[in-house]
Amino acid sequence: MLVEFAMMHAWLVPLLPALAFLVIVFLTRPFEKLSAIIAVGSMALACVIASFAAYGIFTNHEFTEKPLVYAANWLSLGIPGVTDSLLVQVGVQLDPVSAMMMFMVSFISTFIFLYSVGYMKGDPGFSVFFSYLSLFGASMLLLVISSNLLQMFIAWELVGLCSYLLIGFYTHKISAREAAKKAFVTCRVADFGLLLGLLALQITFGTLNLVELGEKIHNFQEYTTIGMLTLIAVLVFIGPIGKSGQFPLHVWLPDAMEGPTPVSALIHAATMVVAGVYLVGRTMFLFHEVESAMQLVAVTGAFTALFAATIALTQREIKRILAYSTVSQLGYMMLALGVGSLTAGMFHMWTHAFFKALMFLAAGSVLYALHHKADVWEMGGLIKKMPITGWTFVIGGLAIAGIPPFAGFWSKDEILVATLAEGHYVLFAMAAFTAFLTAFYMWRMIFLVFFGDEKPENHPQESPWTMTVPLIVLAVGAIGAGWMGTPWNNVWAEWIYFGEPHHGPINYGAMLLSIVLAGSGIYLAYTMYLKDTKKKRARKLAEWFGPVHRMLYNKYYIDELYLWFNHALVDGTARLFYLFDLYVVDGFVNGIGTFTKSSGDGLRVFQTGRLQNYALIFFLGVLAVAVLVTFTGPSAASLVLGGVK
Amino acid sequence: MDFPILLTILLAPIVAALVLVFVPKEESLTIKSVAAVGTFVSLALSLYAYFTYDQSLGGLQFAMQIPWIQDLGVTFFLAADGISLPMLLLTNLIGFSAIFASWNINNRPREFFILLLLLIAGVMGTFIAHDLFIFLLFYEVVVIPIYIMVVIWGSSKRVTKEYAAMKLTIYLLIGSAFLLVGVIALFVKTSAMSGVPDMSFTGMAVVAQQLSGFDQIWLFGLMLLGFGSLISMWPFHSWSPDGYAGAPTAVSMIHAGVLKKIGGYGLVKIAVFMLPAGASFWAPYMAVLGVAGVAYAAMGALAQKDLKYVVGYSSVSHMGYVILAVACLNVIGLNGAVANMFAHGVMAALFFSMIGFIYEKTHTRWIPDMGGLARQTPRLAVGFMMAAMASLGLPGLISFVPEFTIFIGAFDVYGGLAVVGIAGIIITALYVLRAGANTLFGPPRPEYDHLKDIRGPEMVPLIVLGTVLVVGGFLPSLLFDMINSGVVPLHAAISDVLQLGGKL
Amino acid sequence: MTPFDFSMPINPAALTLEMLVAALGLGVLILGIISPKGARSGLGWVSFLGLMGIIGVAITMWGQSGELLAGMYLLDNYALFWKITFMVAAALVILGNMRYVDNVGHQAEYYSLTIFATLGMMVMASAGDLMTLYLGLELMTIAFVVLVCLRKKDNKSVEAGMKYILLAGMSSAVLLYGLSLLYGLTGSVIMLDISRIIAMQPVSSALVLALVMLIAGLGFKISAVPFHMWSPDVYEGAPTPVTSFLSMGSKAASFAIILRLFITALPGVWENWAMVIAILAGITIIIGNLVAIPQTSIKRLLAYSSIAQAGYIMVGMVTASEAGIKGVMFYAFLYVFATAGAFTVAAYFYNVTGSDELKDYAGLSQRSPLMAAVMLVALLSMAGIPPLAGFVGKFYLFKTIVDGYLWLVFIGLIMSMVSVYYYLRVALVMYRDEPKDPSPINVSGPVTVTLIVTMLVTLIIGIYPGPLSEVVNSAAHSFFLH
Amino acid sequence: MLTISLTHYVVLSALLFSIGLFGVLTKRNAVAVLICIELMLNAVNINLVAFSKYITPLDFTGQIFSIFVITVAAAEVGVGLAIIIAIYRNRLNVDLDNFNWLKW
Repeated sequence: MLVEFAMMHAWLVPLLPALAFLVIVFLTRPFEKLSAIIAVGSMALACVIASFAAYGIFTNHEFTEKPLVYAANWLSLGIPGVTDSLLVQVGVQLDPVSAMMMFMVSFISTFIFLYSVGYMKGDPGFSVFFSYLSLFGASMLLLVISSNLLQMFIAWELVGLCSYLLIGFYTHKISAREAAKKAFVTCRVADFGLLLGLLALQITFGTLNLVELGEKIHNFQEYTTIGMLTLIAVLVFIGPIGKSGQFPLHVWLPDAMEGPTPVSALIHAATMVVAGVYLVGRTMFLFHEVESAMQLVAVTGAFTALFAATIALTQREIKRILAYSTVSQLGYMMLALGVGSLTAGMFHMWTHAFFKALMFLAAGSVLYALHHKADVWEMGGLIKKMPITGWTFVIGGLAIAGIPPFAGFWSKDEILVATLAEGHYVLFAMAAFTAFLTAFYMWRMIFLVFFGDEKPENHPQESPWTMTVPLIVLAVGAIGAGWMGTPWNNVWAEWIYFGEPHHGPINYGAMLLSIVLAGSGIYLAYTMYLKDTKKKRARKLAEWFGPVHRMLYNKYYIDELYLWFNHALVDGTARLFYLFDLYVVDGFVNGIGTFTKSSGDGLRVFQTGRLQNYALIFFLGVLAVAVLVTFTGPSAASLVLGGVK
Repeated sequence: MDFPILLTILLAPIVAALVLVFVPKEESLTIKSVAAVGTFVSLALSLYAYFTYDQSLGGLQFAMQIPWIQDLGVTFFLAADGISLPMLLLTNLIGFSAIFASWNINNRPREFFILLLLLIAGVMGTFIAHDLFIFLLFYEVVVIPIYIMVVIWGSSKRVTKEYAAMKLTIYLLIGSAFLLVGVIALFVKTSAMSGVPDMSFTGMAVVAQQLSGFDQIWLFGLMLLGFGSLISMWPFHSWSPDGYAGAPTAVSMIHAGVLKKIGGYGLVKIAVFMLPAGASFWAPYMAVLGVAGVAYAAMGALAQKDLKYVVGYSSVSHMGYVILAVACLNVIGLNGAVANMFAHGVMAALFFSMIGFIYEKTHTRWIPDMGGLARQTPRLAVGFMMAAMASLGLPGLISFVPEFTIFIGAFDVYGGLAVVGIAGIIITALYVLRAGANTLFGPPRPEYDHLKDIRGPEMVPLIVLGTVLVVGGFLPSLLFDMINSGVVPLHAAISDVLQLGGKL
Repeated sequence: MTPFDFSMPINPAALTLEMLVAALGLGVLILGIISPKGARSGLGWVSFLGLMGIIGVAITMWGQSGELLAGMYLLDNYALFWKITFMVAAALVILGNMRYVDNVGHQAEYYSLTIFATLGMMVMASAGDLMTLYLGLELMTIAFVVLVCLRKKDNKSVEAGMKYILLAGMSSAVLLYGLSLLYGLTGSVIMLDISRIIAMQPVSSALVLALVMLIAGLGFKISAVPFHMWSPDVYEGAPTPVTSFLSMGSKAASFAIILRLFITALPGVWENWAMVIAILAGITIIIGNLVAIPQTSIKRLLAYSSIAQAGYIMVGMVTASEAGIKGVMFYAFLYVFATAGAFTVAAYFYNVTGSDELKDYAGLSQRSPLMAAVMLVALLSMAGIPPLAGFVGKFYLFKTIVDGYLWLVFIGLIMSMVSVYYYLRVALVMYRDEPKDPSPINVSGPVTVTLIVTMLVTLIIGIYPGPLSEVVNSAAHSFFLH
Repeated sequence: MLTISLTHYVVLSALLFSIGLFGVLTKRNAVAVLICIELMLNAVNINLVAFSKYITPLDFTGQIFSIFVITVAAAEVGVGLAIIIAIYRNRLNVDLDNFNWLKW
């Protein structure tokens, strides 16, 4: 009964945090404790409803084929039959994918909210921070359960706004302000592409509802050509490139670390950045029809994964390494979707959310303990003083590297198998190498931070319970999240699939390969960063590959390229336009003004004041009138002189 | 309707202005409260009219017609339909908050509020007048109060306020001169054709639509010149940035918020409705000019350092969208145009009121001189950010849905051109965020520590306009159903000529 | 050609108005001589009340029509409307400037001459033939010349008078030459006969020369551009009330006879003079407005603005249609009130501060809000800003020429918006600047009445022109009944 | 023997008119200008009387008209001379060229 209620009233899930936002902003702003309770409480309640709804969806089977959709008219223009018309609806669509996402987002948000109670204690904008977090939760959940693309786009932008506010939360830091602006503008550029895609969809197919769109695109020949559909698909894919930090538009994500750590954990690891992957998953019916679009998604994913992993090798800040690892893992998910396996993509998203959120929170507690000192090389041996943070971070490390019992292994293996099954050998090689790199740079960080000899100047001690409890819960998730999708009893595949569920043969070879890669990555990191305490080999390597190292450290200089583009081209043309406007358009207008004024002065001089001049002008006038009359009238004289009629 | 609701809405501010004449100069508080009551009465009544308007019936309601000039066929015809009611509501909303936005005016407050009330009444008149002569009467009555207000209470930053006032007035008057020529020619031709001189919109439109194609083209051209210069269409926009920068807060609020919309309203309700063949001839040029306006002004705004200039250019850019939408000549486009006018009105008014407060407190509008105001004046920062976010078309606030509708209409009719227009949202995001972030965020400056945040009466613009921004964003049907009920009959009236005229 | 028989009955009723005004004029003159020096100011009230009485009589005569001496003297609604306009103008000028005239002295001469000038105008209004036309014209002009140099001691006034008499003399010579040619060609002086005869014979070059001379002579009177050189100097030199009456009365009366002459006598050659008048009107509007921009003295500015207004009124003549006449008469009527308002303010300001310079008008809105408001309303009505009468007037005028002369409509409307520039510069000085000596100017009784009357009439005609346009319609209609 | 017809009178009148006009334009003395104006008016009188004789011999309209013109001319001269005397009293010369206080 409760399940029935939850399923039919899923719109409560986003509404609760939204109400919390309003309550905090208007009522309980001065009382920090109260607003924290309201925020965490509302998200927890949302998570309960979400879990009941998810349980309802997963248990009875008929929802996997036909999603549960209920919607209301939001905007209707024109008369459908008679004139050109537009009908936009607002509604909820529950199927296994959205149910899973709804549960995941609310579950992880609840614990991150709890964590940030401890982390943000004493910050002047404490309740404002929680209002932003609840607003973010609300818009993310709205995005997840929306039944049409326009509603998803609205939530998409609201989530972008919240990330802008949260990244720029430390308003007094100029770097935070610039990072927030960079994030918003980059997402805005991506949204421009997505908006064009949506417009094209609305105009060609007349609707944006996911279910109708799915049927219409299935036989798209009636509506449009394959070329147009490819263009639409590419345009729609631009949105996720921006939001999920894929290759050309990934620049904002590492800078987004300026925000407080729970923000990075929640938004830039678990939920928001995954929205892009979710959108591609949701519009899989569109990408499935267009082979080249799938190819593009796969290639972008694989390349981003490798590209980000290479940068992560050389980074020094703890959060920056995690940021690049998120970009890389997102690349993996895109690759999975690109090769057509919705199951693998979603599964990796599910597991990644747990262990990446865990690692960010752990990194947060490290920063909390070391009073925001972020450089990895200045830390060491923290595991003795901070056992819980240490060991949960190690579990996360194992999970992301892909060691068997942990979650990361199963989902990454699922992706490798899927890529292999589709016969993309090049992509498979890139994915495999990235797996090795991931293991290496992750464990390089772990050894530098938690093992080895302690640095005398920092004296860490364990964070309070509000921070460690979420760590433990997420650690359990990082371990257990993968078990539902093990190749042997693949429960996950039954629930989330595109088209029909397929159970390929269990590919032990791939499993073995990925274990070997992960192990060698960890061992290499162990030898370089833990065994030889003075890290001689690492430094020698850095000198040999000097220029390569510097290039990787500076993120292939892409940031500088964009900055140059922004300042030189955009601001330059803006200045040009403004000067053009100032001197040409305005000049013309002022010109007319001064012309009339000066002609007034000119004509004024005729008024000499002498009577004879007036009489003279009088008679010149008479002559002029005589000429005019002859030429403009049909009089005899004009006939003689051939005047104009 | 027995109780002449429209007349009372129109006369409330005028009565308040007359009362103010007898209030002594010194008591500025009583002056302001009388003005506030005046505008509040018309705001309440227009809200009442908005919600009791029967959308299913459509057409002209609350009509009131008094024969005025027999031989010109002019009747004092006040009525409201789906397009004019939102505009009327917009005028009252902005008028009401403009009174509170100028709460700290202390030099010659009585003249200021008398002129402001006359200005509000004049603008309201244009939206509810359904007779071309009376429309022109109100359309130009507004120009002189604005001139006097800018000249006395304006501010001379880049250009002297006298230059700005004179440029604003003469530019719009020259535009209206072209419009007047068009109206006179239209009147002469229609009364010659139908024998009976009739100046009411509907009466004249029936005859005007039968005019020859060539006549409709050059008549529409003239009207486009007149209304175009008021809505700051691309080549005729150079008055708008200077005008707003020179004007006091209340004037720039009303001017950007509502006066520009008279141009758009005129285009839709008069030019397109009466001269459809002309409209379909000019539509492609209008679209090009509209998009040029969007990109050009957005780029211009990017290079600005003065807050009011940024918003001035941004309003030119937003009006470019409206022109593009009107150029689509389809139901979705027209709906989008009117809705975007309403949305931009609310947004621009909030933006100008916030900038006005910033200017009052910090005495500067130069972005490089400011920074970190969010710490010192949080409520002001919230208002500023809401206006900024609305202006870049963030969903959840009022201006996203109209812009989305315009994009759909324009994309359908002018594919490639519309893409350039839509790219405008990126540049808008750039300049809005740069203006917003550089003034509000970043390290707080010590010299602004003494600033008091907006409180009491100064909060009214934020509350009134803010709620409209948010409610309009989440429940667009509130606005769109009304506009749709006005646009569909209008489009039906001209659609046969459009099909016949085709793309000429 | 019908010989002139003297036995024709003269019904004196047609001349009642003229006789009354003549009697009033003589009465004022005699009273002036009899009454002692101190009581001279009462003369103003005598002439004002007398005029108001005669206006009453004129209103009762509305609707009567008839002619005297075989068409030499026409009486119809058209003439009556003009006569009422002239008398209203005279009354306003007298009422508004009593204080000014008391300062100047010579009240008797001033009031009697003003009334005689009005008499001249009324004769012109109902002139049916060339002789009466010329007589009325000269009576008005000579009366004005003496009025212009009323302040014998002030060089400017005398210089203006001298310029006016010489140039007016020359222009009336030119006009006469044209009239004589017209008489020579048609053999008759009665306008109705002239139009019949011209219709019969082809257009000879002598007739064209006569037409040119007429245009020049009458153009001088209404200060159309090539012939306008005299008016700025005379307007500036003359005492302000005289300038006011000159710009209102003389111009309106000249338009009365131009309409009579060109539309009753010369419709046959309409094609000849229509385009010329249109071109002259266009040039007058352009130059009148442009040269007004750099002016610094309020009187010279109003002089040039009144030249521009003449240009607008000429637009009504172009189509020689009933609507055209209606436009001219409507605009002339509202123009009277606007000019009366503006000049009364200027006169009273000169009276108090002794200066006509614009910069001395600084802060007038704070010193006397009523004067500033009336000046603003008057100027904006001349510019044609809607709520004021000018807008409706211009609408009627330009409505007539839209079909054939669209370029003139553009010139007219754009130039009237350019005129807003220099009108608003006056408003700028009055409203924005701080006054040099902030002592409030208290306006005496009769002047306030005139100011309020002019402002109210301009506003009412602007907002609700219905009734006035009905009256003017019937007046214009009666024009063609002969 | 040469018979005097209407054209002779009209030509005479035109000549007289032009002479008067030339005098008005060039003479510097105010009184001289006034006289030249009278010349122009008399030219018109010739015209009127000639037309009355040749074109409408039966009635005297032209001649009546010329009588009116003469009387008006007389009035004009009276007023004109009075003004010139007034100017002379103020400025002690009647040279038209230096009466240019009212200008621009």
